[in-house]
Amino acid sequence: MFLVEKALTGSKSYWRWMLILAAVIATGFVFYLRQLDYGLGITGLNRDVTWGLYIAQFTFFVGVAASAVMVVLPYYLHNFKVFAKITILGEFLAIAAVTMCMLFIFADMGQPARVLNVLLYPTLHSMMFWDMVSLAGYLLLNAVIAWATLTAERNGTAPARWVKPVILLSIPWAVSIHTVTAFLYAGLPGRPLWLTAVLAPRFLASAFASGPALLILLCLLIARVTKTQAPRESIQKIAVIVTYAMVANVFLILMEFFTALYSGVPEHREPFQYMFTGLEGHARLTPWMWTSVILAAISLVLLIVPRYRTNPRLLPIACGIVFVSLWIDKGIGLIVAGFVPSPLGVVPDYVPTLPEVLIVAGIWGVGMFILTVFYKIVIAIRPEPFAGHAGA
Amino acid sequence: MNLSRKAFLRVSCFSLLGAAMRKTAAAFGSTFSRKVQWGMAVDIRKCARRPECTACIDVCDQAHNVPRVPDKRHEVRWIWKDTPEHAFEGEDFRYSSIAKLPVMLMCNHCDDPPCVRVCPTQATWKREDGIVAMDWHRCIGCRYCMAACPYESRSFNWVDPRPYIKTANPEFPTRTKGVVEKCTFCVERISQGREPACVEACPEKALIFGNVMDANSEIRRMLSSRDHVTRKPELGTGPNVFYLL
Amino acid sequence: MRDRPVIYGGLAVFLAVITLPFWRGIESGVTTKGPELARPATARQCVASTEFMKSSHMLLLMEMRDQAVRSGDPWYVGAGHGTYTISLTGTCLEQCHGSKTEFCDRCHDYAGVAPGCWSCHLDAGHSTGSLTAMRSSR
Amino acid sequence: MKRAVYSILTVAGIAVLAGAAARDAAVLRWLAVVVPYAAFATFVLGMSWRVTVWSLSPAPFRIPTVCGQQKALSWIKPDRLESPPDTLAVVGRMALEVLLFRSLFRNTRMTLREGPRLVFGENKFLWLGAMAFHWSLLVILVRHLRLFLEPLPAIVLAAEKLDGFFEVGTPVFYVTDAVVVVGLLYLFQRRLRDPLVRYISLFTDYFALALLAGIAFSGIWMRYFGRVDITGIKEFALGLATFRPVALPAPSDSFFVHLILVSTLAAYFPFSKLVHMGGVFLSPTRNLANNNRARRHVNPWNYPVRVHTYEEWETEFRDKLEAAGLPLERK
Repeated sequence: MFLVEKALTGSKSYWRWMLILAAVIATGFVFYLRQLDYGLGITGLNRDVTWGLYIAQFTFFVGVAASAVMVVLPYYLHNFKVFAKITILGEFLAIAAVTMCMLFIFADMGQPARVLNVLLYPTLHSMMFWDMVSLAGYLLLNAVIAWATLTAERNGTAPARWVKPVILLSIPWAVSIHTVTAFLYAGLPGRPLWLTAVLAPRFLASAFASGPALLILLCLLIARVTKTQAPRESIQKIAVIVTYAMVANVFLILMEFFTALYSGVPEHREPFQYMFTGLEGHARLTPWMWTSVILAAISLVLLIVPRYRTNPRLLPIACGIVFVSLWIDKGIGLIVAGFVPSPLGVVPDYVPTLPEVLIVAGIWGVGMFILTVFYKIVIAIRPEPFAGHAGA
Repeated sequence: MNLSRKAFLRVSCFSLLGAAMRKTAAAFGSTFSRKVQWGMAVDIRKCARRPECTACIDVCDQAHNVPRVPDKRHEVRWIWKDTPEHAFEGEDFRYSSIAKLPVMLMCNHCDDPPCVRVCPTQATWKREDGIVAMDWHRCIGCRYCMAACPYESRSFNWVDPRPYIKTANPEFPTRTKGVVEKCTFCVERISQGREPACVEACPEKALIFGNVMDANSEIRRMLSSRDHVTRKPELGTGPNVFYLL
Repeated sequence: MRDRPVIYGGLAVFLAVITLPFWRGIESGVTTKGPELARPATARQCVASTEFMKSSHMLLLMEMRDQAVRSGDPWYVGAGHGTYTISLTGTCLEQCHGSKTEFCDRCHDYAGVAPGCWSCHLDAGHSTGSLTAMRSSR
Repeated sequence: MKRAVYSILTVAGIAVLAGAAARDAAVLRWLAVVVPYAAFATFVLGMSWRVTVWSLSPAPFRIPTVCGQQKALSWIKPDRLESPPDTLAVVGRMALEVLLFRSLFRNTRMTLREGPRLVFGENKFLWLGAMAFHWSLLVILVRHLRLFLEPLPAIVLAAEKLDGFFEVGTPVFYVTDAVVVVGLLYLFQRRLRDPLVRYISLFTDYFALALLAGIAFSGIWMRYFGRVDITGIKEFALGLATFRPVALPAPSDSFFVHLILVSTLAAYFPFSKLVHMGGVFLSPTRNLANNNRARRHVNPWNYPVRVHTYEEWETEFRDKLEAAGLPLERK
């Protein structure tokens, strides 16, 4: 069922890594208990910036989760055989990411004990209800798919016939999770930065760049750590996906820039001003946002020029840059700047506190822990597929 | 299983449709189907006669056990004073005679409140009498309503509020940490046929409370005789707090 | 053979654990007298029978809560056709049962339950006292 | 199938009888005291008797079922938990077994696939169901101590608080209440669904599950639907514990049903498969160190064998051996 025993044996360094993760998780948990006792006042959030690092990280990782579709779709819809062996990695990445998303939401709640109220009083006009439905559904879909295909593979049998339709369902579902997550923000009056129809497409574009970029990094990491290699061709194909998605993402952001800046409507312009030049002397995000922009520009050069993209030394750098750039853009900038200036025209400040950062780190730890366990299982079950086409 | 799923889908489709239809209807001006919609008119000039007066704020905070948190970032407020620049963000009152006058701000008890639309648990909802009410027993503290409210009328209890309540009013509960709160137009007083505490407390009678659906009410007479504005009407929320110029 | 001391030791530990209520009861001199409740502040007619209140007061409170908060109707008609203003502090405590510590807490502590009511609702007897102290009492 | 139905009917019968008995106040008063005492005494004496009998049974040989590398030469890495060489490792293996149901975790399932091909796959659902059920039951037991102890120890309050973390309904909903029911239902249907398991399932297999489910359902009914006077019940429980029984609180049919079902379980426990609670500690395949090759184990009740060594024999026949010219060990 879970093939867990594969994760219970490992080298010294494997156990050391898991121990480090466990320590990070434990630290985060201890600080979460403090937050539970003291209240969300322990974070840097305040009456003007009511959502911060937790929700921003949530948003970013919904994207990472949705990105699994970028390997599933070519394989199942276009019978793109190269991805045969790495779809499972994408699905497990999705499971880990969705789990992180749920933990981020949980960490952000003022009354976590009442979380079941969302189910007890289902409110169909609330996007948060639909986001919960789509995330939980996506987690379930990916868990079922990954389990069914992996068990079948381990047993040397073909997956059951019902698996294929479930996989096909997971494709639009992946799109839906990020669309609904964008709707969380895009439907709010009085938050001009988010009040844009392009938010959902932008979310998808950035997701399909950051998620596959992470997948490439993970594949390369696996190759480094375990001597099992994903076929080079598949990695190159994902790199192409990352390229197109990143181009689309940057294009959409430029559209936003144009609309906001050329129109000059203050409420649309000001959040961008806050992000990139600072507003009324508040410029905490500026260095971050410029870093993101510069990294995005570098990544475009590295990705678009085929010579660089196919260079095995440059590709991981490009992917890392894409990931960091989008992480800053979506995992910090977009959510925080949405609250600046406040509806009353006040320019508030938000700086995450240490407990907040450690809780976030703990959730990252959970995600990495889950991912390590899953990837360990995959590699234990089939060491050969990665090695198989290494020459290509 | 199959059937209930279908039924579920049907229900959800219809309710989405219903919501959409209600919105469309609202767009064509048929919001006024309500018999009662409590509203408030704030006479800015009368209020400004006593620039230092905080009677309404004090009585509200006392009546509802609103904590006075010294840390501005964690402030909780139901009714508060701000500049026209902030109160009417997007409007230009720079050269107006009210440019420097204080403005009392509170929940607008909108016709189509975004906070109600987004709340995932119906912890906040619009009552029959138009008041945007809150159920603090049900609030999960997700703060979605705070992101949705274009007036910053909602406050979150970032910490336990009790240490910041000097003399508590036992008639009214305090809140616990982790829930959102806001002005409720004193539902507890309205049910007893009384006016909101702030209205009663104002020494200048600058706050006029009443049913805006009733053409003969004092507030309607006031609104029909005086120029007035609402906050951010362009967002379509339909505020029911009016500012008499 | 040589394991017998271990086996009997284990058995003894097991027996000691499962007879915990007996010897703990004897040791702490526990009595079967339950908590004593303060008499209602102003003994009038009751909102429901004692029997019902003992087992189901929480349901009644929830019903009242939903009626007052969600339907906006603050009057509750009790079993004796008396009408009550729905207010945990004002009516339940002040008018009928006195104080939280003398009434609610007695049974709740005895039964080991800690309902969250008091993180918001105030104890009439402590309304002007230190709220922080009240919070930490339970 | 028949056996499953009978088991449910038996539990239902006990419950109905208890409910009927509760109609008569005098009978109720009497039974509510006698039955729990009798059941508890049966439980205590029965368990002691079972363990004593086990302790007297001879266990001469080491038969550790191992599935890991035995401790051998220094350069071969031993698997201490799977093949424990000493007491400490045995304690570790026991802990894994008792706390995490290690042997169930290893379950596999054979299926015949197209081909025909026999496939061994893992099957962890039994493990999962067992874990869900047993751990919930433990938390529920600890929680129930709130009715037997005064003043309450912190661990009971903590269990209560943690179990009721989610604020749903009033009295607050316990997560373990749901988990234990799900676990039991899974374990029950597992016996029915699989023809092989169904074939080897006896009445007692179903009965134990049905009885536990009956207890869970009656408890859930009592807490969330039927409603009882909890302080009255605590007074009653403390009365039993201090040997000064008091009367049950007024309407207590549902509590009485719960009480009788629990008493049935307690009395039935030592004489059923449920004694695995104690038995697991005494399973020789789990609790013996695998040190057969390192140490010599002598059967402790071997009778003294008269030994006639070669030396003695040589001395006895020395003359004849010498005469025959045969070589001697000792000159």
